[in-house]
Amino acid sequence: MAILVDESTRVLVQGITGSEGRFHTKVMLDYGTKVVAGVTPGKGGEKVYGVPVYNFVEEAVEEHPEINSSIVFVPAKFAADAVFEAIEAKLNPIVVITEHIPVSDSLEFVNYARMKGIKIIGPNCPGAISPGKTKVGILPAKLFTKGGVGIVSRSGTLTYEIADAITKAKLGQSTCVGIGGDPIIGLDFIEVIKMFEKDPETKGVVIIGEIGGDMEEKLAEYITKKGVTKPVVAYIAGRTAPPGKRMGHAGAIVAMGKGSAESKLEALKEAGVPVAEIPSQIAELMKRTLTQ
Amino acid sequence: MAILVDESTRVLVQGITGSEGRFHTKVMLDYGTKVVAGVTPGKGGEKVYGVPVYNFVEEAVEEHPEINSSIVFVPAKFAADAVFEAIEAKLNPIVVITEHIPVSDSLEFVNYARMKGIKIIGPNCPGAISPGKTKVGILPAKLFTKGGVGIVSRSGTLTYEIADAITKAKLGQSTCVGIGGDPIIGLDFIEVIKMFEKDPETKGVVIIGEIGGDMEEKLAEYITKKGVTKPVVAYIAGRTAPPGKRMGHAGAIVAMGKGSAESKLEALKEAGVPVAEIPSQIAELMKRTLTQ
Amino acid sequence: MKLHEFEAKKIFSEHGIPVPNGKVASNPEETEEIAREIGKPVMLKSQVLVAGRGKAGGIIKVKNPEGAYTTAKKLFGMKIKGLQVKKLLVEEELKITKELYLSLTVDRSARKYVFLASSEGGMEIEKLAAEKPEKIVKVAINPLVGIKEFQVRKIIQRMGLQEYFKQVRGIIKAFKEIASRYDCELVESNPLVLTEEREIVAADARIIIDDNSLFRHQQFQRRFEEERGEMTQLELTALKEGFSYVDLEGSVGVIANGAGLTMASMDLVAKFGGKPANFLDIGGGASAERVRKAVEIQLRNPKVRGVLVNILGGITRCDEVAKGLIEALEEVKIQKPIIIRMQGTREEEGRKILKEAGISYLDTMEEAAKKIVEVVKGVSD
Amino acid sequence: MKLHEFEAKKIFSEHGIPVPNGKVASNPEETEEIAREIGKPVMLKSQVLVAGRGKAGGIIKVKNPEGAYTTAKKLFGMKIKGLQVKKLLVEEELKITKELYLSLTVDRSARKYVFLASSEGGMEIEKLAAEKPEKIVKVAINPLVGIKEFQVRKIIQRMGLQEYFKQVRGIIKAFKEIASRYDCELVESNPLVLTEEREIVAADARIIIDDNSLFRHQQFQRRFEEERGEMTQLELTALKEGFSYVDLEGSVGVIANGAGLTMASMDLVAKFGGKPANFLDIGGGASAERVRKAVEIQLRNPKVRGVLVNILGGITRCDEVAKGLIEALEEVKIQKPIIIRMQGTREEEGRKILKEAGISYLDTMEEAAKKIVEVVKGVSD
Repeated sequence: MAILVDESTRVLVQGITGSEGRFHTKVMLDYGTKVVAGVTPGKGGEKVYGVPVYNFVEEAVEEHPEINSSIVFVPAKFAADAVFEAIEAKLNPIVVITEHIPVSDSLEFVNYARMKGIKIIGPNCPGAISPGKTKVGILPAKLFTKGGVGIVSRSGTLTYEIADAITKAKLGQSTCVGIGGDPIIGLDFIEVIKMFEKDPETKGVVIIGEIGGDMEEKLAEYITKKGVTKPVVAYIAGRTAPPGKRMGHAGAIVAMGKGSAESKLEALKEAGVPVAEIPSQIAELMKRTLTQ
Repeated sequence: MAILVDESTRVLVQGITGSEGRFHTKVMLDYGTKVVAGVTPGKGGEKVYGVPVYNFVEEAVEEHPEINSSIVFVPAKFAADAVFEAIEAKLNPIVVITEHIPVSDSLEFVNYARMKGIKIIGPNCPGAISPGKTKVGILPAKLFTKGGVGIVSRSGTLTYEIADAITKAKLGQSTCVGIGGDPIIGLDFIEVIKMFEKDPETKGVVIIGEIGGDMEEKLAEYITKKGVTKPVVAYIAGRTAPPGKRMGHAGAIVAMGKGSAESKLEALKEAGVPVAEIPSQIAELMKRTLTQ
Repeated sequence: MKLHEFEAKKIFSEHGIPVPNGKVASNPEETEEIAREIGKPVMLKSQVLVAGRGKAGGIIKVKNPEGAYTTAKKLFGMKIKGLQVKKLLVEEELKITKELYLSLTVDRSARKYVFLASSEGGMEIEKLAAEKPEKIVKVAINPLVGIKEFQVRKIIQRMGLQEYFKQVRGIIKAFKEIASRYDCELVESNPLVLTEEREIVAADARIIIDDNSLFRHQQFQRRFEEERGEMTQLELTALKEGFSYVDLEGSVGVIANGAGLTMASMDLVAKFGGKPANFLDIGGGASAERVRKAVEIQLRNPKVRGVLVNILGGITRCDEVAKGLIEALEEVKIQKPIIIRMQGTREEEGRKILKEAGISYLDTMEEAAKKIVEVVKGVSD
Repeated sequence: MKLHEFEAKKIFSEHGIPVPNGKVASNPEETEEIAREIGKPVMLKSQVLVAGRGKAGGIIKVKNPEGAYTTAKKLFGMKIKGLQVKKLLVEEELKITKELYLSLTVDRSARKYVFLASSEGGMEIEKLAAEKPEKIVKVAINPLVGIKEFQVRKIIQRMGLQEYFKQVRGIIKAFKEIASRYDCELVESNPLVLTEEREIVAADARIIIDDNSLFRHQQFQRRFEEERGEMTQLELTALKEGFSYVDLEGSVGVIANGAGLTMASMDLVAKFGGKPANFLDIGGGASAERVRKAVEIQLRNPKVRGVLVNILGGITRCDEVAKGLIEALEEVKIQKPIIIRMQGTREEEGRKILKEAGISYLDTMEEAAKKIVEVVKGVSD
């Protein structure tokens, strides 16, 4: 099992001939990810580490009908178009690594994909890994091991930090999803936690939130109202961030009185979710909950 | 059972204070349809045959949460907006009686509704009736009786003609759906026939097609490829229509070499669907097929 | 509503699509003058809203202004498929390297806009689709998201115009903008051409506006009401009364309520060996007054030798229909056989009215259609 | 990117939204002249990109041109929240009957645009939302379908402006158009006012453009790079190097890779009793050169008494980080304590480099944060 990506995932790399696309194609192949084809307009016919490159997603999918998901490294200016192309080809999920995509673009393709039942991971995200199965993303695989903890996070490196601790605590991960640091992203905490609930491999879930928006508050509300059977622990970054400033991520901003760390901490605590004070506590908290 | 509309249907009438809306509200109420509320902007607070009128769909649905479907009599200029309002309120199905809606408007709301999983019947249609249960439309109820024949049609009066014959043949109808005479409509033959396939009350299906478009050809292809377990008989109007002319319905036109009656007749016959030469044969054909 | 070529080209030009240098002339003198202005061989293109005007001799190339005058004189005297030539589009002759095809229309079953494009243009798209379907690329455009860059790329690649990417991209985008702005059923250039000067030019231009959207396009609505392209005088009269009406070749006038029922009535007439003279749909809930007008239109039509009236009353009331019928017969005083089938709402009342007036009626549409064919045959034999 | 009020009002006006009669002045003389032109009492509004400029004394009403001169002289000498007043917007004083609120922004969790409107304006929307949430109407707009008429009606009804339907409808539509055209995160008028002359006027105007969309808005992109509103000099320098950087109040410089990790490092410093001086995210895959620059920025900042470097190498390589660190220390020659935590890709190589240079490092971010707080406390005590 695992969620979103697993051994059945066959990947198309959009923007495969760019430096990031090329580099991570290699890294994903090395990990064992089934990277089947790539797309860069005008570069059709080339190969990247043996992976054939096409001009159009449609062409790639015609040649390789087994392709069922995409990872997008296309520069921000052209990324939305690439995502639409993947949506039209019904690839699912579509992992959008690209940072700095205009919000108006994301609003369009995220709404379109959601109405069509296609899952977008990102934009501005590290992707997803199901250790031992596949990786569709840029997460450093060696920090992850197969196990029972599902991680869903708005952050990149902080996720690796916590995943590493979970690996060291010998819990391992079922799937780790970076949902992205932008204000408008395809998947939210509630949707991912619902998937983890249904996944038999996942025994507990780690939420890594940060300031900005109200996704953590919405999750807390969901947990209170609908309940979650698996243990959930959380960490929220940005307690000391001043209002009105973007903290690295476009989405990490306390604006118009919304999105402060306190609000999120309070909401999660009220929903009965243990919140770690420091990142290293997460692994310990999870271990304790799982062995109770 | 029945399809699309049945005893659980609770209807909102949009454009209830117009002459058509008012008249058919009365006729539907007389038939036993559960018309719960109506909407006309600026007429909130009035009543039409005892049915309360609201300014907004949202208001009506807040006051009467049991409302689950809508019928739209709003004039063409404003009809698209009314349909969007019904879609946002998640009413399903939405029956659009209005004729002369611009195609560009229909394209928008039909695509939006379809992506949201909401069924639009019409535009430019007589609606649907499940005899003995409910009627959400303008079909003359006395020609219909409860029975086993499902009818799906692009026409209005021609449908009544055939339904009447089926009634007189003591077969009766499970549900009769007029899907509309416009080039762009919400539901097509294939979608409706799939519903009839699943409906235990429906024993056989009558298709009433006409010139224009390729919905009949698509249905024939579907029947050939996927098969249909229940007997299907068809009638196609417009064999003598000249190309390039609209025959009453905006959608009844042979254009750019497409949509002729011959093409449809041939396709249906190849798919093994008996096609009546004259409307009165339909009832007979159906009776024969059902008693075989 | 079909626009004239010169109107479509004006819109094309306003949206940045290159069109041939040219002007519209209303008489031979103007034609000569424009040809002189252009100063090279020109094409004279009759502005009539029918297909195949080229084959019908409506498009002629002339070498000089004098030739333009003489040829224009002939063209202005011509009728093409029954329509008088009132305007000529006088255009420079293009030096064409390649003819291509590009259109934007509505795909009914996909419920999307669709671009059709081909590296081969000039012939009818229906013919091309039948003979070389592999030469046509079809790109569906979701009306909620518009055209995307990858779709533009695909169209251009399949037209073989990568070398002219920017120009063709501009034209594709302009097509979409024109379609949105004017609620078009069709925006087409056939052929779109590549010239020796390596320019992409819309040698022909067609635009069809959705009639139902004309309330948003007042400039065309007025024109639409004045001049309705291919319509005959009878069609115009019927339309003014608000009927759906189409002229046909035969001798049996057909009146019914509802498009499907009217078509079926027409088909039945043919089935029993007759020929429908027209299609007249009185719509739902017609009053006696409207029925009277419909019957009058039929009776006054010299081609009509007999009338079939087929009413299935739902919203339409049979008594109103009967009243209208009798009024029409009294008023027009033209004796032609009328066969009536009437059923449904207020059937009894309607039949009573007819009976009192000594008019007979039948129960089914099949009987009625058979009967009118017999009667009309009797009349003509 | 925040636009100045006068820029936002120009855009409002270009989209048909009524704004007060007024002009921008760059000095007291111009201010006086504009006040004379307007010929009645005017408002002098300091054009600085900070919230609360009214309360800070940046908006003053004056009765006549002479008063305008004197007051402008004071205002041009002022700093509001650290920002010099360089421009004044001189506007006619409106006779206000009612203050209202209208904005269009992005609803993150709904993933839609959202109109917020209220029949009560003038106060901060956050405050209104907290105190009288029932007074605010929220209408979500799907980006694929745009705003629909029923939504316009709802907003107007809830603002209590049915009497002014056409005007307000125009303003609502214009907000949507502005947002689409300029990729806005916020289009706001607070207050939007009803005047004694029964006109609806945008007394204030705010526009925030999405920074990531600036490549489509060259006229603002240039401005954005020149003048960054509320940013401090250090923030500007760091941004020029392409770092995510935010100035804070404390004394511990924080460098990490990745926004989440940097925030967590900052939070840990606070958790152990220290105060972060800033947030500096070097991003993924930083080269030695970039690390050097990041460390330099920290060392040259007089507020910084010690630096925490927290690297978890994924794409980022620890050896590059180590090299950059050493280069910076050699170059800057400012002695400040630096505590390093480094783990991940090429960890061994990186640690070796540090060891050879005699620089110590720790294994976990918690240890490192604790240590830097202790060290900085030692320095200051």
